[in-house]
Amino acid sequence: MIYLFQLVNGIGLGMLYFLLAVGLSIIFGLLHFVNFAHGAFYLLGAYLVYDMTERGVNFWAGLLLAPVVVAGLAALTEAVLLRRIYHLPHTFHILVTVGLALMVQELVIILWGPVGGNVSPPDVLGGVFMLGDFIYPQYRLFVIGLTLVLAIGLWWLLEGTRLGAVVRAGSESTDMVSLLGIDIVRVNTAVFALGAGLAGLAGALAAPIRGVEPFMGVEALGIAFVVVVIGGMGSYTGALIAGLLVGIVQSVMATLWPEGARLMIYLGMGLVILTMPRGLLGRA
Amino acid sequence: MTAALLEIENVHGYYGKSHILQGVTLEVRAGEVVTLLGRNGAGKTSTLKSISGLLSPSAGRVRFAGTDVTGWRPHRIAQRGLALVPEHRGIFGLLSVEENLRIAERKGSPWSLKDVYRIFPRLEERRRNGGGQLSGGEQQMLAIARALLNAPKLLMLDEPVEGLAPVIVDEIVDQIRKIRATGIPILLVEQNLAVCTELADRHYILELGRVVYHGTHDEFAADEATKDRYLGVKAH
Amino acid sequence: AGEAITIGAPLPMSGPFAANGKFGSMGTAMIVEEVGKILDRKLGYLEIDTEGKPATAVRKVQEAMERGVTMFSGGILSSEALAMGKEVAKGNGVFITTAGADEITGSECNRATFRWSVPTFGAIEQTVRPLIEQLPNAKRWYTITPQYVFGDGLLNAAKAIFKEKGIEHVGNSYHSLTEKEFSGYLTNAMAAKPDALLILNFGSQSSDTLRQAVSFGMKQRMTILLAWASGLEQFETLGPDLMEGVYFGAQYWHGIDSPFNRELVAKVQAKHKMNPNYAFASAYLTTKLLIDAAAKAGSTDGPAVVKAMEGMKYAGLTGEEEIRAADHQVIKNYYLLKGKAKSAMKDKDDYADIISFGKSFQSPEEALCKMA
Amino acid sequence: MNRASLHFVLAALVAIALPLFMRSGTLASEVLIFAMAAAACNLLLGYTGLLSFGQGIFFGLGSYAAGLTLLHTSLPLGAALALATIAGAVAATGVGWLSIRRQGVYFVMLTLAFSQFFYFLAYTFKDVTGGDNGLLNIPRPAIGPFALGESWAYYAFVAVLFLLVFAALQRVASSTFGRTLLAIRDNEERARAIGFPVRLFKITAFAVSGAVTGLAGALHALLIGVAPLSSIEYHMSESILIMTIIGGSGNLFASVLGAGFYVIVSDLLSSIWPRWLLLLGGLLVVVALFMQKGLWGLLERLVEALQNGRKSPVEAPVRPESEGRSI
Amino acid sequence: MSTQVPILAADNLGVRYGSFVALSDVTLSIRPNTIHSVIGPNGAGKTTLFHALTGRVRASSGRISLNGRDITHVSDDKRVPLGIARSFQVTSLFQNLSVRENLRLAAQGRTPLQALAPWRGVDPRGGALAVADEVMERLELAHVSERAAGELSHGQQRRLEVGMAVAAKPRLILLDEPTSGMGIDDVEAMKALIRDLGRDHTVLFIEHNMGIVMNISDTVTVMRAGRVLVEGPPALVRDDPEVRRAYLGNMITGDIA
Ligand SMILES: Nc1ncnc2c1ncn2[C@@H]1O[C@H](COP(=O)(O)OP(=O)(O)OP(=O)(O)O)[C@@H](O)[C@H]1O
Ligand SMILES: Nc1ncnc2c1ncn2[C@@H]1O[C@H](COP(=O)(O)OP(=O)(O)OP(=O)(O)O)[C@@H](O)[C@H]1O
Ligand SMILES: [Mg+2]
Ligand SMILES: [Mg+2]
Repeated sequence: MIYLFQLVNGIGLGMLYFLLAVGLSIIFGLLHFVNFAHGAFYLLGAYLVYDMTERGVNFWAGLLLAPVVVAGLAALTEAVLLRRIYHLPHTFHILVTVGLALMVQELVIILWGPVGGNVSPPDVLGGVFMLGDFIYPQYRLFVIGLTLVLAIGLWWLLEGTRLGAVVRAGSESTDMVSLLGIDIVRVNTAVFALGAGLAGLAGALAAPIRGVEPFMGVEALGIAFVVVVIGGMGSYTGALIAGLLVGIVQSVMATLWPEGARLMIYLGMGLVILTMPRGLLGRA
Repeated sequence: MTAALLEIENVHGYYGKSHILQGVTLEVRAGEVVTLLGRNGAGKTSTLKSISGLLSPSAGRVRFAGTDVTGWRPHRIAQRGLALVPEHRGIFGLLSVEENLRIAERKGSPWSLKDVYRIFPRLEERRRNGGGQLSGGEQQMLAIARALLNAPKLLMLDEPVEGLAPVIVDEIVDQIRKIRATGIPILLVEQNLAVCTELADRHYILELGRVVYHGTHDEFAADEATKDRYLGVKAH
Repeated sequence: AGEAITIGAPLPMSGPFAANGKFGSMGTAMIVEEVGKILDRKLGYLEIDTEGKPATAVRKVQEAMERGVTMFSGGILSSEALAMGKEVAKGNGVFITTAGADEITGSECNRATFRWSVPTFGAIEQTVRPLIEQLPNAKRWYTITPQYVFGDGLLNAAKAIFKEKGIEHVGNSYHSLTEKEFSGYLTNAMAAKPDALLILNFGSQSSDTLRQAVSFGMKQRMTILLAWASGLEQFETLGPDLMEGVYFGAQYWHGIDSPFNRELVAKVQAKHKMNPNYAFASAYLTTKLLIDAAAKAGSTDGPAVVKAMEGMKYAGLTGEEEIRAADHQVIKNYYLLKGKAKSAMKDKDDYADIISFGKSFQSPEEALCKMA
Repeated sequence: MNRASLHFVLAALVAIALPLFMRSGTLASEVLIFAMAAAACNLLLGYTGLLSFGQGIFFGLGSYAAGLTLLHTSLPLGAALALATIAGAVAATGVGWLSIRRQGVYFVMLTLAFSQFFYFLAYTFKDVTGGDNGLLNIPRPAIGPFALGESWAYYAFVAVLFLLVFAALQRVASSTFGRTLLAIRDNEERARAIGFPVRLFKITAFAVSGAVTGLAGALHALLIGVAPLSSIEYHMSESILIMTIIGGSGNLFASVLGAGFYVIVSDLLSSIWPRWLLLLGGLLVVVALFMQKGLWGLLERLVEALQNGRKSPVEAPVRPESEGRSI
Repeated sequence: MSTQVPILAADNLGVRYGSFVALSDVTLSIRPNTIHSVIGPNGAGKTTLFHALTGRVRASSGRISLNGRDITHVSDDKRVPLGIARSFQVTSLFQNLSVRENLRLAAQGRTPLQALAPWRGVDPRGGALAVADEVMERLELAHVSERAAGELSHGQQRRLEVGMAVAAKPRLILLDEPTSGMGIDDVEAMKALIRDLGRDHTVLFIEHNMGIVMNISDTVTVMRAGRVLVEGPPALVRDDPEVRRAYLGNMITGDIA
């Protein structure tokens, strides 16, 4: 019985992980860009919601606005900074984005203080859902539902539209895409903003669950990497499956062998890479 | 005589500090096939790159259809209708054959996906394959097909028959002829003199980044001395 | 007047514990400024950013000692405090900390190191025991514990009381120090149907646990005790909605009714327009102890100051406090607080009421301190 | 003077200059210790093209190995260092052997996963490693007649080891082995096609790198008297990597520059502003944007500018091709 | 002559990429010191055949033997010391290393374990460097010896590509379209080179330039759709109607002199 509860709980966690990781996966797999600043966008999303609700803005408005602002900031960063380094080796991607992540984190501390805070879920979702022995926060149920809808929309965008193909092409040769008359530079910006916006949304959604504090970005980055690597870089479906997998494993392990939960996840990730060269579903 | 569609005038280009193009001047007029010949390393590819915007000329002008496009970003030049099939073909390995074609599709192209499949049936057979899994010749076909879908007003082909089987060479030469017949001029870089002879109206020969010879097809055909001097073709 | 006397304040100014570092530094600054001068020499302090890493902490303390600093007050994380204590001992200095690990005045105790905060044993004795007495119907307890020495210290102390009081310990969830997601453990806890949930982790982890427990509706179904809360700075992030009805254990609370504390609160209100929190107040006090001891010893020499501190009795933040000579542990009160509703708060910091307090300590032998 | 000996002289100059400019032997020792770790990282990054996030594993294991040896046995200092070196090499061989099965980003992620794995291992086996508290009380015994207790005395010891290690790494880099690594970095497929057992070469590079990193970790544990858990954390790997990149991955001396810069600047910044990480972050961005060859590249440009200032700046045009084209 | 042990023999060789059968039932026998060419339409599986023979892709069925020794399961790098070297259709060089270093490495590849000792320096008078210099002379690359391979023009890179195979001093050399991308004069020179190589090596090469194939090959194997269509001396192959239809066409390329 308890495993059933843990399963549901794991799915809830997993959907959030998916949302967090899928942006990284897109940026990673399609732009070939290693983005260690992904956690920073998650952090910003959470803090923006926190800030707005503290100022009395409606939570729903905050939830809508925060990812948009994050996406805008990401687009700006991409245009000013990142597009200059796409062509460089991964090392420089890591250097720049680690630097950016540090800067964002410290800016958050400067703006909102080092202690962090609490975001209350909207009143309609403040309670718990009960079914016999099964008790689950309504807000978490809402998150599962919302991410599901988003997942479908995203899938269509990436696999069903020409944009998806263009971006994949651009990841191989920007020159060649330009030669076909496509302004790859703008496409890249859009994709980067989309990925970052998703992270911002994940942060905004997570804020009422786990509060906000300046170091939540680093932690989120770790999880996102695990999910992306297990799922396979650039694979949308992979991110979904891996997100759920990690969520469920983490949740079930909490009952089975709590001490080893983390160890298991990294061990699992290592095993997946070793046995499946490109993660579960990665393309290249 | 029709006005030149593409004019390049005294173009200079550098890779880092090496001065590769040292004042190239040439033109392509409507409806003609012009070849650019020269030894390895003469600067043929670099010339095409400077026309398409991949290599920004440090001096000189590139004019296309009456517009000065010097220093434009490649996608804007391409949108004007200048299509380049590069020597390394630029196939997207992560995309399937069909996706490679689809992203090149542009309104106003006289060729449709159906047309190119008719021209290159091999591509249709392998349309679900990843671009990276094609044989060399298949890749070349795909690259040309893609350029056709991109609504070209002028086609630049960099060694299009390199590595192709003779039957395919025939086929491609045929297709190039057909393309010319539609009125689309072609700037062709080719090492294969036979192909050039089949197709070209005029020839330029490049050496050390400069045009050292220019002549019509007939003049060139008769000029064994030039062939020998610049291309090392001995009359057997 | 000779050369200035400098007190080292090795604190995590950056990194995840930066908040504590910031307030700690303010506390030290305040007392140093207040005293101004001892032994006819100007008093100053040196803020040392440990970055929360033992390696950096030790290196920088080493450097400070090379520059002639002998007295140190700081060290918030157990790992950095332990490492610095060793280093200061090597350099014949004196070090007082508020870190939590029992080893500091236990198995790893040494001549140079003092600790103001109550170890795990006292924290549990002064929270779990009174709560059990208050809630005779809470017979089933569940615990959530971070898996390392500190967590085990708390857990063992709690288990001892459970056993003694005939309480059923219906389960425990261990988790790692990097865990942030507790829903899995909470699901376990709920399945065990306890009457009380004892949260034994600290800092942001305890906040996360509590926050998530509340979202699962656990507050309505059981009593929740967070045995090792950091006080005001933590309460500010939690807010009254989460805190209402929850019990907290604390080393310090600005509402403590002691002369010294009332005075401090007034001073801090005047100067910083805020109430002192734990990091602030404890840094203020521990630095003051060093200063007083140096004045008493008439020297800043490490061993002399140590000697002066050993056995010192003084009116402290929590009332009468005493530095036990045998293991350098300060004997002081630990507090059980209860969060109150927003509507009941008299001012913005009035998050909780003191329910009970008292002093419980193991003997130095029980704590395994063998001082060289 | 050829390039290698020039770089060695520069490294020696750094070792001599540090005491002149620094107040503390501790910080100076730390610079050289991280210089070793960064140079070892560079052997993987710059020469083999392997972006390893696992250097912290070897560093941490070196710390633990030296600490455990000195705490629990009566073996001399030399033996403790040797054991740490071996521990680093063995772990690196294992991690390398598994990680190099994958390439590109997956390789990076594998090393990252290993670094997490070892971290949790060290965290879990607290009876051996001291867990979160770290391994305390590590002594710093004398080496023969030389006592190392005093910080400058220890610095001298570290400096001698540093120069030995640096020379050894230089030798490795310029050997046929090192040049083969460069080839592998450039085009692995081709390297295999012309007959090189690429994996064997990569694992060997890992082992050498791990050995040196392990030694550095041991020296660091001796420096601070603790083998803390943070030495085996992911952040240690990250720091070593950043030092290497900041220095520039072209040659080994660049890593010395990178380590020195990173250690000293971090120390400086953190003493002036608690939010110093903001500045560090900015610095990383600037390096990636404007100094892609790292500090070494900057130095080269400076020297070049100085020389050009003296000479006339006109460059002879490079003729792209020459005549004579039959095979 | 035909009773000689073949230097390389493939027996019912098959290769699949996933479910796609790129090669099936290819049986091939290369006699020592001959020049053997492989032709066929694009996508016929010629390069795949080379990949299988050199060990770059695993054969899914069949057997490969070198001088009678079964090497089907020997990895690609271990086949080099046994005397097989190749060039690639798609140029694959050490782009950032100098031309000389490229060739030195290729020469070193025959004794790769010597390079594994981290303390051993590059012997300036050593064999590998001498071979590199010799190959550069032979391929007229000496004047660009210190240039990075990536900075060479396409044609120069193609020549270096062939040089890489030559530098390994193999007994059997496999060249995948050695003249593609070469200037007209270079094609002639390459023809001479291959003929030359045929004297002291065995050459197996893929080519679309019939001028070379028909003039210098001892044997021509024509492939189509992953199978061998015809094999025989040039004259026989040229006149085969099936080959004409499937591959040769009108042959405007490469006049057969
Ligand atoms: N990316 C580059 N960096 C530096 N030099 C280059 C680069 N690309 C080409 N070159 C040099 O520029 C010159 C001209 O090269 P280009 O590729 O234009 O020649 P090409 O005429 O197309 O030759 P080929 O027939 O071999 O393709 C050559 O000497 C070549 O070495
Ligand atoms: N990695 C791969 N995965 C799947 N299919 C592949 C792969 N490599 C090649 N192919 C397919 O195998 C077939 C044979 O390819 P191969 O490269 O051997 O042809 P080829 O005879 O060398 O042609 P060309 O003369 O054009 O180079 C082609 O149809 C190609 O699409
Ligand atoms: Mg070219
Ligand atoms: Mg081929």
